[in-house]
Amino acid sequence: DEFVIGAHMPLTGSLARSGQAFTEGMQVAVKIFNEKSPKHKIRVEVIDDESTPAKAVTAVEKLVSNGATAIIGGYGSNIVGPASGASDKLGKVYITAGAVSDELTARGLKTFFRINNNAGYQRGVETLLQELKPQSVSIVTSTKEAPLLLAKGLEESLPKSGIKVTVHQFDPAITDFKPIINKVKLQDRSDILFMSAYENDYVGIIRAAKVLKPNVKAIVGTWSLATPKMYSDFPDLMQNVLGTSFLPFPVEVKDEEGRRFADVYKETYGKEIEYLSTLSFVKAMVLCEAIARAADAGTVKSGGLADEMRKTDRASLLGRIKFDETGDNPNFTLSMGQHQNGKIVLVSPKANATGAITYPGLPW
Amino acid sequence: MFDLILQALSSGVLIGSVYALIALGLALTFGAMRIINLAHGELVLLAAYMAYVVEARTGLNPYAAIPLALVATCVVGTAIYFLVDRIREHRELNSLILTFAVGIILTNAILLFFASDVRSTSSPVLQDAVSVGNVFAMNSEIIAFAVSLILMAILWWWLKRSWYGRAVRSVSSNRSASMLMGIDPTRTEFIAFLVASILASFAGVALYTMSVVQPAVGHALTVKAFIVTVLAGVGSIPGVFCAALLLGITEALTVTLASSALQELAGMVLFLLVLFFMPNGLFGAHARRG
Amino acid sequence: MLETRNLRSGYGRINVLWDVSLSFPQGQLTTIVGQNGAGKTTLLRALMGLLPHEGEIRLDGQRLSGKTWNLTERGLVMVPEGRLVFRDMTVEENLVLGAYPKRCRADSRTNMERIYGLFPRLKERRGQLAGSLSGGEAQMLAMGRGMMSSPKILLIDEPSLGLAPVIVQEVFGIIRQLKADGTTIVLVEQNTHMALGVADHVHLMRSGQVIMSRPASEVDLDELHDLYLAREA
Amino acid sequence: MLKLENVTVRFGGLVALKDVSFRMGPGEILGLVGPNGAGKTTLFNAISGLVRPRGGRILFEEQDIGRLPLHQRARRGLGRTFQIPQPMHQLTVRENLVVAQVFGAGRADAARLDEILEVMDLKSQADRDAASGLALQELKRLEVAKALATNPKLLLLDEVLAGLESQAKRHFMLKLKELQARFKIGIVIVEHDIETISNLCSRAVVLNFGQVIADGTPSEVFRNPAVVESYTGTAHA
Amino acid sequence: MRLLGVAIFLAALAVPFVFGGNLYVMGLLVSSLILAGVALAWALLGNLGGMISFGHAAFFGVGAYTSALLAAKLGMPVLLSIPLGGLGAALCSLVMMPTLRLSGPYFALAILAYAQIFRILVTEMSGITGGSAGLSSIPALPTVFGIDLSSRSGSYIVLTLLVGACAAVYAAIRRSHVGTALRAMDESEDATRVVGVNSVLLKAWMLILSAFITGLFGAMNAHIINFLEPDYAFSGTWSVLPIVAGIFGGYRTILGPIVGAVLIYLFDQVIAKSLISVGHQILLGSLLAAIVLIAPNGLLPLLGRLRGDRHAQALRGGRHAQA
Ligand SMILES: Nc1ncnc2c1ncn2[C@@H]1O[C@H](COP(=O)(O)OP(=O)(O)OP(=O)(O)O)[C@@H](O)[C@H]1O
Ligand SMILES: Nc1ncnc2c1ncn2[C@@H]1O[C@H](COP(=O)(O)OP(=O)(O)OP(=O)(O)O)[C@@H](O)[C@H]1O
Ligand SMILES: [Mg+2]
Ligand SMILES: [Mg+2]
Repeated sequence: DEFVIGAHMPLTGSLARSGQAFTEGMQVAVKIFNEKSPKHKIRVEVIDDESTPAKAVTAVEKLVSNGATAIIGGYGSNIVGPASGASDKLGKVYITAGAVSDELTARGLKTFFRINNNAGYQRGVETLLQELKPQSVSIVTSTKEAPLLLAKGLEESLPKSGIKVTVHQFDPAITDFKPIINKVKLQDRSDILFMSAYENDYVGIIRAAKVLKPNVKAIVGTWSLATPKMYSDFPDLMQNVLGTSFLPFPVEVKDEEGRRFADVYKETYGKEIEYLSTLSFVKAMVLCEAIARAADAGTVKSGGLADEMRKTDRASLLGRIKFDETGDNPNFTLSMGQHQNGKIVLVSPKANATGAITYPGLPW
Repeated sequence: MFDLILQALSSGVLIGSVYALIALGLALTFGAMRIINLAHGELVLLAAYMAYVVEARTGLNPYAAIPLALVATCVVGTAIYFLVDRIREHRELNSLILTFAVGIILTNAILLFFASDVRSTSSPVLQDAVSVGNVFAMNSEIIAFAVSLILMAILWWWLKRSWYGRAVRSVSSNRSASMLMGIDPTRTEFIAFLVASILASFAGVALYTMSVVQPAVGHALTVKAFIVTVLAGVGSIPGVFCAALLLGITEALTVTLASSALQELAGMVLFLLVLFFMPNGLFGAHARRG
Repeated sequence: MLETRNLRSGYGRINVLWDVSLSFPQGQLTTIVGQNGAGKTTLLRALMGLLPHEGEIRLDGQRLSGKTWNLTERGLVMVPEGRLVFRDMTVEENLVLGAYPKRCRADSRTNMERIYGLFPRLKERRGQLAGSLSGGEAQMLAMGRGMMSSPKILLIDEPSLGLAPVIVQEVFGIIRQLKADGTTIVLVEQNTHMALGVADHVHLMRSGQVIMSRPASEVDLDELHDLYLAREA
Repeated sequence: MLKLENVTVRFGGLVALKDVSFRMGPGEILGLVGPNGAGKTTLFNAISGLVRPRGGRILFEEQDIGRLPLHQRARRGLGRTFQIPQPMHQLTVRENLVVAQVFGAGRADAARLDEILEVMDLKSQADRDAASGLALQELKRLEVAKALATNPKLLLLDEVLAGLESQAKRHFMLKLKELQARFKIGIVIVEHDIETISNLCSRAVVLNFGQVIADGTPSEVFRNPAVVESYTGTAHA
Repeated sequence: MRLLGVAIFLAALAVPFVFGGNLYVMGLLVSSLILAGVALAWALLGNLGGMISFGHAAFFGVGAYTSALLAAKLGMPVLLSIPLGGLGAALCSLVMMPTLRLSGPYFALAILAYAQIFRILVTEMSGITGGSAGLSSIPALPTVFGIDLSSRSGSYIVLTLLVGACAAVYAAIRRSHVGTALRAMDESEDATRVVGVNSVLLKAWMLILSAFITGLFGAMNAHIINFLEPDYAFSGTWSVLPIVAGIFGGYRTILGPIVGAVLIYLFDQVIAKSLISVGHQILLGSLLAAIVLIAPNGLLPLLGRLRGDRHAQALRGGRHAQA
């Protein structure tokens, strides 16, 4: 029998970049699932939510009225919030990998699941910083929701480990970062420049840093930074830059699933897997498996899917996935990778490290 | 502190000169035809993507893309012009919708062709720093600054002194009177549009070398350019330059002296203040009489 | 020689000119008179290609394409009624634009000095925006601008409108001079007294038609006014 | 009813009006003449509020109106026309008048409106598409009609007669006299035709370079050598 | 025209009885009606006030935040907070009064600048507004007389009534002398003022009214999707789409913006999206370009002309270029 999963993704608009990567990871997951599952087949129906909440809500309603069994959410807490609310009203399971706000899980929705959260990112960055033991950190953060959340969290937690923190917020419209970096250079004189932002901002910030050469020891960022793509697009900006990552590059995945994912992905899209597609792959896989289990138990129609989701407990490329009462995945942790001559080496936490960190290490 | 402010001023001037470059084409079509080309930002973006194509495919310096960018923007600019020229009623308002529509089409076409990845030059030479004392800038910024100045001077001369330039201004002032002077308004407007497209291509390549582009930024570019144009006052080239620098410097100083999150706010407040105290922009003269 | 044959023209759905056939002989001054709304201005606009028309307009036997700017290039120039100046450009820029046709660009400096000589007021106001000129000053500007291109045929619409009596005298002096220089002139004027003083030919229009054409020497002012009045007839 | 005291207007460095003073009584028809650029239109603009004088006072019915906004001056009974007609383009002729009547005079009065249309010869045009399709002379008549519709006590007419064929001009002049007599409207009229001023006005004020150079009956004024030299060129009786 | 309006209104009220069960369709209609309301308010300002605004997002956002905060933080009943949202937008239009001195693109951009300023202020005042993280769990519309207004059909009915009411107010103003005077001011402001019209005051009222209506719909939207964040509430979409809808439908008519908004939204979301999944707006762009070229006065006047409608012709009486 065939099940339909509905997905709303920001294929156009400000989040289009993330939407595309998400869609790719998800498609690969479904493809792999269908290959190995003889009984149940899954089909995804994707609707562009145009990076806006109202259209995401409409998309969810349309997907459900088209017979979707469950919904895979797009990107951004602002959009996932209302969309998952709508999905809950319709009694459909909703899973996302692109919304980290704590408010989402505080709503007490029974159908809402996510595999990553702000706490995980924060932990990842904290671990690295505790290992590096800098005296001071300058945080340059976009005023967008997720980056700001992370920055605020770090601003609170890092001083507890004796690290001095200065935060510089910037409006996403800004393109010239030299004045900010100059403040880091002349006023903060920090050991580490931490960026909580998105790709276009990273490029601008690192470029400004490369021009002004502040006396920092490392440049650290978060999502979508330690990716092979960033290195191939901007080779002379990325050397030694650190960012969150799950997999080293070239991919050395130990487990079968990871290898298969990398292969199919490369085959389908002609490129290496990326941070966002990995997240999306895992969430889609988890959902597919839960659907299969519920189908076996015959409880898909009677609302058993949410229970099956809650029973999920498996290892994945992202580590262990097990949802708590609120639908969150408290085990979500990640590693920090460093660009080293076109490779991405996992350097933190120590346990996962695939190589030694270059520290101090800068792109210039 | 002094160093900070100095750096902010220089950054402001450099970024301002690019704002000016982006705004010039818009100011020209606005001044010449009273038509606000809402697709101007997309035209600039198109040129930037041409630079990307050339750099990524051939490994050449992005400036080598200027001929290709010229062709692309002029072709699209021509198409826009002929569409606008077909509007028969309420030209000012309808051209707004028409060019907006073209902007949507271009944005989405770029999205389809180039996906939504962030693009910018990877050439190390262009990103290298030059410094004067404690003030730093990228090579590409200096080049863009120079190009901007040169183009502005040429354009200023062209509008003020050449017969075509005079024709452009007269058509915008009074279409039928200009016909009586022996000016073909359609041709004149077309030329103005072409020149605007040429300016857009330079602006696009400059943008690609010093900043990042994404399909969605076209609209923001238009708005920025438009704000500069209005700040300047209709049809004033020196006005565009001053307004753009003023905006750039205000933004940079806000980041340095206050919070970077307020940069956008400061620009807008500046814009409103200028408008309230000089309702026709910094350099706009306007005859009103009973 | 400029001539029209069965010319019809008007505004949108409204037709104003009905089968106007006229000729304006080389080097002579033809005046067109008629009551308000007779269609005199409309005729000039149609001649200049500013309005769509049916019928023929010929210049030296050649049919005109109707593109205003080509006509100007060929020496057909109009001084429009109603102060059609470039309001947001200066007086001097307005004058310079008058010399736009290629054939007269070289002479624009000398022409401008000549016009400043004729209208000293314009010289005083050379840097002022034309939109802020007084009504009479704008009228002078329109006249001066028309002369900038040394036209072969000059169509003038109500040159005395809004001018002080002294200036009216001067303007007619200028018109006389232009005629003496060999310019073909078509003059539309309400001040029939002045117009008859300079004209070679007179055409009277009423309701979009030419109802009388005569050499000026055969026209008597009183008779003309009687014909004007015949509107109720 | 109207009294100007040392009204001065400048545009940048240019002094367009300098210490202009005169007064006029109710129901008077005053001719305002002078060479081109003498400042006649500027004076109208100052009285009706379009330009702000640098100095001097403008008294209308004994009250200083120099600081009032445009629309309040209109409501107090100041009507004016524009030398270059400025109809309300979007509206039909009738709607033009309705607006003037409702906002200027304070109430709609269809009968009076019809009367104005009749007087100004605009009946046949009244409900045509939009005022922008009128010829120049029709627009000028519309200017006067609009001003009349505001129920003015004082009417400022800027070259409304220029460009009229002589018969029509005579006709128009009769109408003005009739209006003035019937509604007791004071009229200030700018006109370059000496004959017209002589026939129509009981008094004339001559401006030159922004200053009053003569004030008196038309025949006096037009004999004044300063006026002859700067304005008329030849002496008129 | 008026009959047509009433007929459309009645037909619109009947829609839930047909499609009420289909959440997707009703959701689309609800969104398109929100847009229709804003488009109507925009056109009111553009047509009557003669002011083309590029920044109605300012009013939309302020209306939304005012109502949402009043309801969520102060516990005010939603049906009360929504009009107060409109009032909030109207109040914030008061600080825009200096813009009335500006005209054309100067005005348009000044309003846009205000929209940006408000967006940034709301982002920065995170103590009250939740900053960029936004507000979630905004109270939904209540149940009145047994009708659950928060259901899709309920919201739809409320919105239809609201749009209808606003259109009626608009029509009443346009018919009045004030409406004629406002129409007159377009391009002939001095001429209008010298006949005794206080143009600044009238324009100010139009700005306030337009802001109020926009705020009202912003507030409705907030309570319908129960979520707000600055980027969304002040999104350029709320400035641009109403313009597009207004001009598409015919912004000098009352029905035009409403019909335009519904058609454009449905076309983009239903037809275009099903044809092209990424970049479906290409079709929207092409449609817009086509309508401007084919029907420069918008769709409704075009239809009117096809039927030989006299009213539409009067609207068409554009200014001929005066040679
Ligand atoms: N822009 C216009 N749109 C529509 N009709 C017009 C327009 N201009 C003029 N008309 C009409 O055309 C007719 C002729 O007008 P025209 O201006 O040619 O008269 P004229 O002989 O020049 O009069 P005058 O002596 O007053 O200048 C008039 O009946 C007028 O109503
Ligand atoms: N806004 C302005 N800026 C500069 N100069 C101006 C302005 N308005 C008027 N002027 C000048 O002031 C002088 C007086 O102009 P005004 O229009 O009052 O003259 P007028 O007496 O009405 O002349 P006409 O009989 O030609 O209409 C003119 O020389 C004119 O050029
Ligand atoms: Mg005429
Ligand atoms: Mg005057």
